[in-house]
Amino acid sequence: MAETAPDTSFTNQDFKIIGTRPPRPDGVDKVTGRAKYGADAFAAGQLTALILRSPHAHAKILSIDTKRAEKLKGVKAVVTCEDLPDLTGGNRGMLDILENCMARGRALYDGHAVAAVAAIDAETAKKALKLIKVKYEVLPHVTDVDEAMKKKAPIIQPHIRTTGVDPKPKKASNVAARSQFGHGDIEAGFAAADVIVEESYKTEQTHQGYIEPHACLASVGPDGQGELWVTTQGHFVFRNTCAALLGMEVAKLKVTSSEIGGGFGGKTHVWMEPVALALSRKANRPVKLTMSREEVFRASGPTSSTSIDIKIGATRDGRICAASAELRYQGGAFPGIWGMLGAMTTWACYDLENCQSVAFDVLVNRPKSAAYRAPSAPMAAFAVESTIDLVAAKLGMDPVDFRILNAAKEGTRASYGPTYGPIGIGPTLEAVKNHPHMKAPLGPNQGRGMACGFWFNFGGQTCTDINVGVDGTVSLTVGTMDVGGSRASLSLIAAEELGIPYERVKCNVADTASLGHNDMTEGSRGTFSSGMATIFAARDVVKVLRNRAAAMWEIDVDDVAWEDGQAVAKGIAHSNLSPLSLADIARKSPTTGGPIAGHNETVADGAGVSFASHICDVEVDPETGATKVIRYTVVQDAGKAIHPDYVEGQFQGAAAQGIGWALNEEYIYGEDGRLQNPGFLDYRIPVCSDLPFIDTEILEIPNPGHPYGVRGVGETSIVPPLAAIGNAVSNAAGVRLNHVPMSPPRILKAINAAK
Amino acid sequence: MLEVNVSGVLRDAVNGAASLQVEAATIRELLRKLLERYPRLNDHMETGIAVAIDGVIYRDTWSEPIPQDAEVFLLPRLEGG
Amino acid sequence: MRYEAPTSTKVAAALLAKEKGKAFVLAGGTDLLVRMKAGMVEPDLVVDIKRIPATQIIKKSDSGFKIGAAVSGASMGENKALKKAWPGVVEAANLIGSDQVQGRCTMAGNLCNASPAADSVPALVAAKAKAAVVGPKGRRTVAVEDVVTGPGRTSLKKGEIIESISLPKRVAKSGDAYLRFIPRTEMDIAVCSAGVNLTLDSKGLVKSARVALGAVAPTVVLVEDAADAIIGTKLDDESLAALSAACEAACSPINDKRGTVEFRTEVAGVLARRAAKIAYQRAGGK
Amino acid sequence: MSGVHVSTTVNGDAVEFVCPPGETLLDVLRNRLNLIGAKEGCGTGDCGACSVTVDGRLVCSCLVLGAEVEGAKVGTVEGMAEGGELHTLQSKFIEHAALQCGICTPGFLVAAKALLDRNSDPSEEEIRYALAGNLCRCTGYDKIVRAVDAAAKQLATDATKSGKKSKRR
Repeated sequence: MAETAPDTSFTNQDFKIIGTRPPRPDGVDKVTGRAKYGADAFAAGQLTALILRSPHAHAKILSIDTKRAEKLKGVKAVVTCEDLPDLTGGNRGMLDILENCMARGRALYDGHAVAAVAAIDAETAKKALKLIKVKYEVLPHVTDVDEAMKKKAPIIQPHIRTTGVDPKPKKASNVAARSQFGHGDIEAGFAAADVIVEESYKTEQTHQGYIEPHACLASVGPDGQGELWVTTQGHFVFRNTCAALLGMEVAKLKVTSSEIGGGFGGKTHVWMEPVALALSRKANRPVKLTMSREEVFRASGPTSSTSIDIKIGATRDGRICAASAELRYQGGAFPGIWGMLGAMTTWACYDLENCQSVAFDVLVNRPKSAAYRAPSAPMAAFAVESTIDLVAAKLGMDPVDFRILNAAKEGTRASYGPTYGPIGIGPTLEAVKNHPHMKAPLGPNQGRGMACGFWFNFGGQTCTDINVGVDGTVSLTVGTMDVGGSRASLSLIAAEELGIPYERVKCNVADTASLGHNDMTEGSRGTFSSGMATIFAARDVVKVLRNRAAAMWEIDVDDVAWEDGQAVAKGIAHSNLSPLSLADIARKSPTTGGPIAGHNETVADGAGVSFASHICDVEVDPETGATKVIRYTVVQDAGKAIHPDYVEGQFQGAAAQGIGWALNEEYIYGEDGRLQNPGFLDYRIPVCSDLPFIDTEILEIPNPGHPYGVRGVGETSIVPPLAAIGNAVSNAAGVRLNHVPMSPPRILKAINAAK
Repeated sequence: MLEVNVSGVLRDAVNGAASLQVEAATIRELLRKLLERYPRLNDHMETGIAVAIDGVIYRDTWSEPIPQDAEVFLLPRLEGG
Repeated sequence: MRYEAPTSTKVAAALLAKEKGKAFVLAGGTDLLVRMKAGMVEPDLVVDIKRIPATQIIKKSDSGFKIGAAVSGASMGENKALKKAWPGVVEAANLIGSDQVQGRCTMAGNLCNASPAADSVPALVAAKAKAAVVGPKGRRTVAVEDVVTGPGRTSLKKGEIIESISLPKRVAKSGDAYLRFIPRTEMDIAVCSAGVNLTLDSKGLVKSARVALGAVAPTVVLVEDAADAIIGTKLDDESLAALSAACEAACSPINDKRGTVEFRTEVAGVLARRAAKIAYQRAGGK
Repeated sequence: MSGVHVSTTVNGDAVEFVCPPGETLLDVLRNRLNLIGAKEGCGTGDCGACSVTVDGRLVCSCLVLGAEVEGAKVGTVEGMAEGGELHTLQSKFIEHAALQCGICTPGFLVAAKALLDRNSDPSEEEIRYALAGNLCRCTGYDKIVRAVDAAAKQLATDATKSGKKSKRR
């Protein structure tokens, strides 16, 4: 252990290998089909589990008869909520998680789990599900966010009283919370405005759309010990949650994260793992539980659908003098913080004297909303950035210049409160302004749009080990799941710190029994926080290496320096001593004190904030409303790009998700409150032929809170595309769409209306 | 004496105050004193609370010292993707 | 469930005829297996017809082309003679699903699945294609438009199988084309579609035409008024507008997750016009 | 329910298995033959993660019954590398960072190989349409298209160098 706190100061050093693009350590496993994901584990004697789900959007569960299913040959366990008693001790948030995993007397959305079976094979489990008889009393339902706020709407959670309003309401409501952010004097601001634009927007619900469905293999014995193999963004958090919900001891539940086949926030929440553990406990056999794609759509967590009002006032000289927003976000059948997050991000790109955002978090009969990449920010940005273009047009200003004039900068008070340090919104806008893309000619029916986006970065609890092998190779053990190449980036950091080649480092993600707690890979924190812990662990190793070199040389450790990846003896007295490499020292480690290792346990606070600006060209078929993205450019601040390939990959992937959201993706509910498109056929994520190459420009405005200046890069670029495309469609087709997705029927309708 | 700005939903727990005066040298001391004064903050502490000191957001580093002239914001805990 | 893979159509028909439970024909399986996965169907018997030689061949003769019921979209795309004679039919078949689906899907399956949005059917109807049906009582030939009677329903009787689909002999100065609208560039089910097949006279005027629309009614609609609108013309703007109007008038679609009544109606007219132009050009019209 | 006995060839190896008549080839590969490279992303032929070849034709193995491959030649991602050497597509995917989470990668590789086997010099548009049946949610397809393009060029260069003998690398 380091006796003193590690040096967290930003050291703008000259890097040797940070910023290079070596092959990722898990590459060969993944191109040969060897890599093991959630559904790829098998245990001796494993059972196959299936979940019975509510066909109703809202219903009272009068009874569940499982007797016939239990008697079916080959069925080893059937569970309902009775097998998952409430052990949460009054913690409503935990109870919500439990109730979402398995309905407790009421079904709150189409797809809500009601019972589960484990059987010797899938066929038997399927038969058993059909033998479970559930009696429902169907209740009125509501799936639209605006409808759910109306006085006469069916109440989804009778215990909910709106927080954030005065006086505190006595009656139940679907509005879980009202939250407000902002500063200045809004009314005075609007009074001073020369132009005011007011618009209302709607965005439909989208899903993260990871290609790997949720899957786990659970095993619990009568001794209270258990193991869980699961696809997750945070196995340590899953362990704590599952242990608490099942009454297990944290240390006795070992959770191993499989390779993760995409998460984007959707795998930060438990959806079914406690059910698998309960089945395994009851059957005393390993249980494999895998969601079908349909279940993923119906019963994991998409992001909110929203309804947003925006009002912006500006003076003739192009300054925004007042900005206000009301945001209504649905969180599914349980209270969430999604509206609040939307409100915090609404005005974050701009330097505003008077701004306000008021958010309502609303319950509806839909699945529990989950985080989706920069959660809640894209919808708010769609509304704001569309309106910004309208204001610029009204002022007769270029939309980029207008944004540059109003952009937040170091010292700006953020709309969510604190004052910004060095930030990248201005530089991304300048880069957009000067980008060749902005000057490229456009053809008929083509239009160009741009938009900005903001997102926070997180730090959090992190723990990293480095162990030096006797041959001088280095094993780096981290606890943050690798969702997009972070093992390559972290290996680069370890190699940089230790002064050894990248190829000498192997990065592994440890299970929960092998390393201290790590928060999830969320909030763009993977490379930021594990990177920070890796730096400190490596510096811890260097301390040990210096000691061992001193022992080998039989000199005082103060006379040993670590320079360029080797121990150097200082002073004329030791000039006869040749430097020792890490490998030299490692080879002798058995006789100089045993294994060489370094550790770091930290709370990686000090995360920066992140900005991106995007440019987009579209072509709209005026006769069908079909929109094709023909060129796309992402400019984002990365702080410092550790492995530029994977930074670009994050930018491109986020932009593609935003494009899908903008144009075609949406949850479609029927009158009956049932999801009509729970599959990749009609939930239309972009396919390869839908997209152009997505050009990227990485800016590096160092984050002073990280030793290398790193900012999280994973999320921000999903924020601008909705508005960038909306603005481009507006310029191509002469119609502005205030409803996302801008699907062909909506665009054609707007074109016809404008005729 | 620190001036602590309170954001969004947290205001509900501090009787609607937009800012508070607190004598504290670290985040831990700040949160302890706020909790003594406003027990309803406990709900937020359970789910998580963040403190921004001069624009840098701290979620769990409760030992972080707070300069007396610092800009301090009490923020709700965020979730990311 | 039982799986059978007979080697003659007769045996296949007999197996289906005598099955007391639910029996299904398996050709490409790209619809059947999806429905089995979703639990929409639970077959007692599946009869795989791919081992029947007659279902696997594309045969060119004096009377036209015969395309076996198990011939995949990909195989059709690789047959140069067929592509040259009936480019519209082939492109319609090739629009069904991805390359992966193309490796399996068949026009006969597309027809028997009886979806109003089936891609190959409007092109087949426009082409005046016929299905060779084999059943316990022997063979019969059915016009393609008479096979489908409603969404998910066909006129095939118990034990009857489509063995092949025939396209008529191509006369000179003919062309066909098929267009569909989908929100993405690939992988979607048609929101609406149009197939046009026409023949020109020596002066380049449209001599005969067939226009068929998909996904705008319970079954594919053959729009005679639309054909009449372009017969005797060189597809001038006025006749094309009349064709679009006739198509719109023939639409009776539904609102669903894939499109609205208004959208389907309007775009069907647009697609028919565009398909007619392509067919005209392919027929050598200028 | 009685099983169907099937003799087939997978990646050049003779294989026999017994499966229920309704079981898909995907489940056979994964659960009976321990070939986990093909993934189930949807089970309905919409994502391509389960792509394999049957008698040289690219298919979704979730839309093929195990019983159907009697006497056929099945190819999976596990058969792409020969001995210790990766297929050019595999090495180009790594080199171009064409994968993030990697769940779709086996399907993309099998589909891309099917493309290059029939078209050794595809345009960007041809690559994009040939891979439209494979969903990727991480990359925006950018680096995947570049990797396939680079592999095609590399394969062409290698073919020129070694004459017409070696078709593969």
